[in-house]
Amino acid sequence: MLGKWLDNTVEHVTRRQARLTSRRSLLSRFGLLVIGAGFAPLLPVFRAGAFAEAPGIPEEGDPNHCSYWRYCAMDGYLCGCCGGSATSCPPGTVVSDITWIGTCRNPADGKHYVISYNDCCGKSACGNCGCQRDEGDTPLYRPQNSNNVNWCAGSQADVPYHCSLAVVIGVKE
Amino acid sequence: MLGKWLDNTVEHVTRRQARLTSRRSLLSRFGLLVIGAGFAPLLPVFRAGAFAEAPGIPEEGDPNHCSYWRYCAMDGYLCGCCGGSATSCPPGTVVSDITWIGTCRNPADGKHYVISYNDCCGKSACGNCGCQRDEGDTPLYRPQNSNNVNWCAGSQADVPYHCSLAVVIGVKE
Amino acid sequence: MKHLCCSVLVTLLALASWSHAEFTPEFATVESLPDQGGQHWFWMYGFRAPNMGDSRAFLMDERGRHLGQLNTGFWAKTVINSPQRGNIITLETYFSRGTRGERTDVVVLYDARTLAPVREVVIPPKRLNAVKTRHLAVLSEDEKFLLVVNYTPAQSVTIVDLEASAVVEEVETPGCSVLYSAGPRDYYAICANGSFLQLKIDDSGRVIARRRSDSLFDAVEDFLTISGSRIGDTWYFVSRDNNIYGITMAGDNISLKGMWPLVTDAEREAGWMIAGMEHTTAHEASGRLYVLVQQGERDDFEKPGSSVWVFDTATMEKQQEIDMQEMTMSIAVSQDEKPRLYTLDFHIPLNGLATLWMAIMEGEDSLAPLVSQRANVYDAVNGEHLLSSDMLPPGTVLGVKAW
Amino acid sequence: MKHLCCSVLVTLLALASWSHAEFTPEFATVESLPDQGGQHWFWMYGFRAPNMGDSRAFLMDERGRHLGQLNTGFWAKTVINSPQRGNIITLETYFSRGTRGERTDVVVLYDARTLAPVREVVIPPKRLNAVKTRHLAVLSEDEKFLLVVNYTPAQSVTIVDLEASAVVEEVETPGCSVLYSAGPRDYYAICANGSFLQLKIDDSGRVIARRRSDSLFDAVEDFLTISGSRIGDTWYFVSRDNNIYGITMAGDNISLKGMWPLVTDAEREAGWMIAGMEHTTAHEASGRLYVLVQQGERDDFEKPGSSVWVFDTATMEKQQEIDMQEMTMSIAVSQDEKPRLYTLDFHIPLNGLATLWMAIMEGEDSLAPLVSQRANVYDAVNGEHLLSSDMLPPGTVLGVKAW
Repeated sequence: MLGKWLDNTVEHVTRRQARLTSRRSLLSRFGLLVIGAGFAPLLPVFRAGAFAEAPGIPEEGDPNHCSYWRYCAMDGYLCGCCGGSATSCPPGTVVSDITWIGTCRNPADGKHYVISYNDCCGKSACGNCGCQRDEGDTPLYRPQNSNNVNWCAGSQADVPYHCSLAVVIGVKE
Repeated sequence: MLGKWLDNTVEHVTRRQARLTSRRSLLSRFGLLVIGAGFAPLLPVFRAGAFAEAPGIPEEGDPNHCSYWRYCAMDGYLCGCCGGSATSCPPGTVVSDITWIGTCRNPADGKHYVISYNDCCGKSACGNCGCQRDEGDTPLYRPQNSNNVNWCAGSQADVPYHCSLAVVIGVKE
Repeated sequence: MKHLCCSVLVTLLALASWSHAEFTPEFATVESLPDQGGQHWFWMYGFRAPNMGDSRAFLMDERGRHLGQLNTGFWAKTVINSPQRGNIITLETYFSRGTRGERTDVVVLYDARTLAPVREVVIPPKRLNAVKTRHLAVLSEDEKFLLVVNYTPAQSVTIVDLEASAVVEEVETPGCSVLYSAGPRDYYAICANGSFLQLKIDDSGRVIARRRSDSLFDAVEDFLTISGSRIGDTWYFVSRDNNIYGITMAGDNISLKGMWPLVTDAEREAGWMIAGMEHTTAHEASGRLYVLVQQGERDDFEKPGSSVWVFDTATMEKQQEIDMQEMTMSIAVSQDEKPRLYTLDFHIPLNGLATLWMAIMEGEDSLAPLVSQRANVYDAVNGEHLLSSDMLPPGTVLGVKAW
Repeated sequence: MKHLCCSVLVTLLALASWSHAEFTPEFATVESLPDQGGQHWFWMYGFRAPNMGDSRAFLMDERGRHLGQLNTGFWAKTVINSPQRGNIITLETYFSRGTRGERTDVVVLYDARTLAPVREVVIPPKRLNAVKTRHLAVLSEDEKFLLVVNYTPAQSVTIVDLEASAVVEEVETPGCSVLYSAGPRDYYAICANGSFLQLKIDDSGRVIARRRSDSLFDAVEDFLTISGSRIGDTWYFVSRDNNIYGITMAGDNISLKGMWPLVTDAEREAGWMIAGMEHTTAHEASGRLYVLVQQGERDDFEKPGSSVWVFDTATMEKQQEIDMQEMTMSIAVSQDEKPRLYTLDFHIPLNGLATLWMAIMEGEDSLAPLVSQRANVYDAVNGEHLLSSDMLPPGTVLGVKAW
């Protein structure tokens, strides 16, 4: 069943229930709006070379799409849509020194990897490819695993947040 | 005929020409986008008291809509949608001292009135009810009648532009 | 070189003198807010992602129309009404070059009638930049002190004396963050291990006691979210595992008043869970607690809510379910006798068939770039939907509160 | 109080050491731009209305994807490539409190490979804030001086020595504004009476001559728009009454080379007229002038264009009409041998039927809040549409230019 909000809208015109797509799927897609209603999604085109950083990690999926496996605890704009990649900051920004940590399952090998979600800092928020997923996210009083913190705090560039990376720093055997 | 841009879009789905609305009308509505794609239009509800300022001027139309007669040379956000009115700035802003001048015909009495488009300054751009109409607009090198200038320049608050008024300062007999 | 300026002024005067003898030229004026007089005004405010450098607070009137705005700098999250002072208080951050250069944090006091800034206090440039909007600063009950939560990433609290326009001191709060009031001079932060840290200040604003409580919740299996709401001396929280916690904070005393399930087993089975950002609010006089919920999956806890459930905190029984008209991120209730429930919502400015058509043909992702924001207002007693507000200019905000 | 910081770092190290022996952790890096090497990169830039305090310039690659961004402060309109310096030069304005407080105007030099600011020159806080984006500043051919157009509302020009990082002087230009280059040390402003004001500088940047020409166009009946494009020593303008003017500006000499109708009588009858904001661009080597046009009514001259007409400036004959894919506000052509035409467009992110349905059922006004912006790229020789770029984050910009 469509979400209540969509029902209400549709009802005004059709006065009937529509059964097209699951509410859960719909809401999960809207989660990414938290960090930017009206953000601009990019075409989901695979970027050659985007996986070059860690040849040991088998990869699948589009690193410029929120559904990519590394983004299971992502909350921000994907740097690959801002002039960088999943592991590199766009020109003119700096990498945040400390950040939040998540653990995501790689569908290509079934292993769980430890992901460091470093922010890129020093320019205003990119606004492209907003993505929010909250696996393992904790509240502000447990910041190490919280994606609600502006992790540019403490970086060389201070709090101006631009976009977020997903860097694999460990594997859980 | 719909504009070429709309044709192209529609063609992909329908492969036929649609004849619904005039291109001119469509483009004139899109003119207001210049000062804010994605701006938020308000409901066109008449504001009681909005006309109280000059009881001598017969009025008709909605002062919170771009089609209102006084806005014939408007380029900006209508202050009536920002906490002010067509002749009053929203709280916390200041009126620009000098500004551009237009001459608009009042449909209620057929007379032409001289309009001073004072800007309200000192807060960031309101973003509501963007409106661009260019009757009598001149280029930047003839600023007196140019709506392309940020008229907050020289105001007490300097260039931070918030919204624009349409104040009747004269009538042409 | 004033001659252009003067020539324009002369033109203005000339035009005015062309006028018909009986014509009276209008004059531009500046509004002040009308007497608030118990009207249901409310704020929508926040960082306006991705325009974080242009944070704003939008004041809306009883009919949901724009009354005015505050400009609150970079990644601003705090708007506090200070009725005794006649001020609105904000926390603002600026960089000398917008997004680079020297950082300055200020407490700004706005005149509550003119919405113009009247005074500011420069504070250490350390305030926490978070996605959430509440409990990042607390105004003392007498409106004399403002306590500001810092994160650099060292955790601390800055105490500001608003009368003296001066910083009193900065105290470390290692392992603890956000702040809740527990009386005139007592405040509690939540700590990572499930305990609370008390900060007690004296009448000069200095911290005279800093004590850590026992652990009051399971910080591993059932986190409290920070969106707490106060009724009397009890703060009500919800938890990640969908329980309601009542934690009494009264001066030096802090204790767990109780823990109740937010959802029944059947509701849990059906996927009912917490939702959104500021997902609790309370009406103190009636003792009613409002919680924003949704049907979702485990990690959806910050996704938009579809319903607000109302609990009587005397019995902890659910009294009411209010269906949301749109996708709700944050909720707030006014404290008067005919309270309003304000919801900060995502809104798709398409009609139903166009929405459906886009969702089917282009996929639901295609709707995301279309979404804007506005508030909806409900009768907080009977749940009736009263109105939808003006839309906001583009840029996501997450805060809503009553005047 | 660094212990949290350190504890996180320790955690990182601990996590890394959990790793499988053969696993190599990744490290976060920062991109530099690849060698430009003649690729068709382009900028979209401007004030991002209504987020004027968060002005930006977006650099796009050959495929229309984001390469990087500059943050350019309040109401920024100027982005200039300085290839000899290896810099991008912008004009930026800041207020000490975002939208209030002390104003500072700066010329900022960015490294053209890292897009990081490397140097700035503080200039008098007077630069013209206008809706248009071009001809508000000129870089001298040797890239030593930048001339900045001011408006306070007194009109003047500030001359900046980029090598010395210093302001040389400010000269009054009463009644005249915007600037066009006429050689290594000569510049012309347009004046309200249809004449031009020459500013001649010496090798230290000081103005050594300031002369006003005769009137070269009818400043009452047929204004030039300021969107001029240069081929050799001739600047081509279009006028409000839809004529093309060629004005030769070569050192001390300025003269009207010719005036030709932009539209035939039949085209005029059909409503063809100028459109958009930056509505001319030229490919110097081929002598082709591109003009953005639309079918509209008298006062529609800044409405979006639907076609670009290409004129051979040797014969002033129209060679080509390029239909626009979307609603175009500004155009720019690259100067290489296989030139691209970049168009800055409004884009409605709905499919055709949904657009149509909304237009019919809700009225065309209903589409306005949905509109976003992106570029389209055409082959500037044969007019073929090559690609649509990424969308921009919300906020209207009006400038487009080749790298």
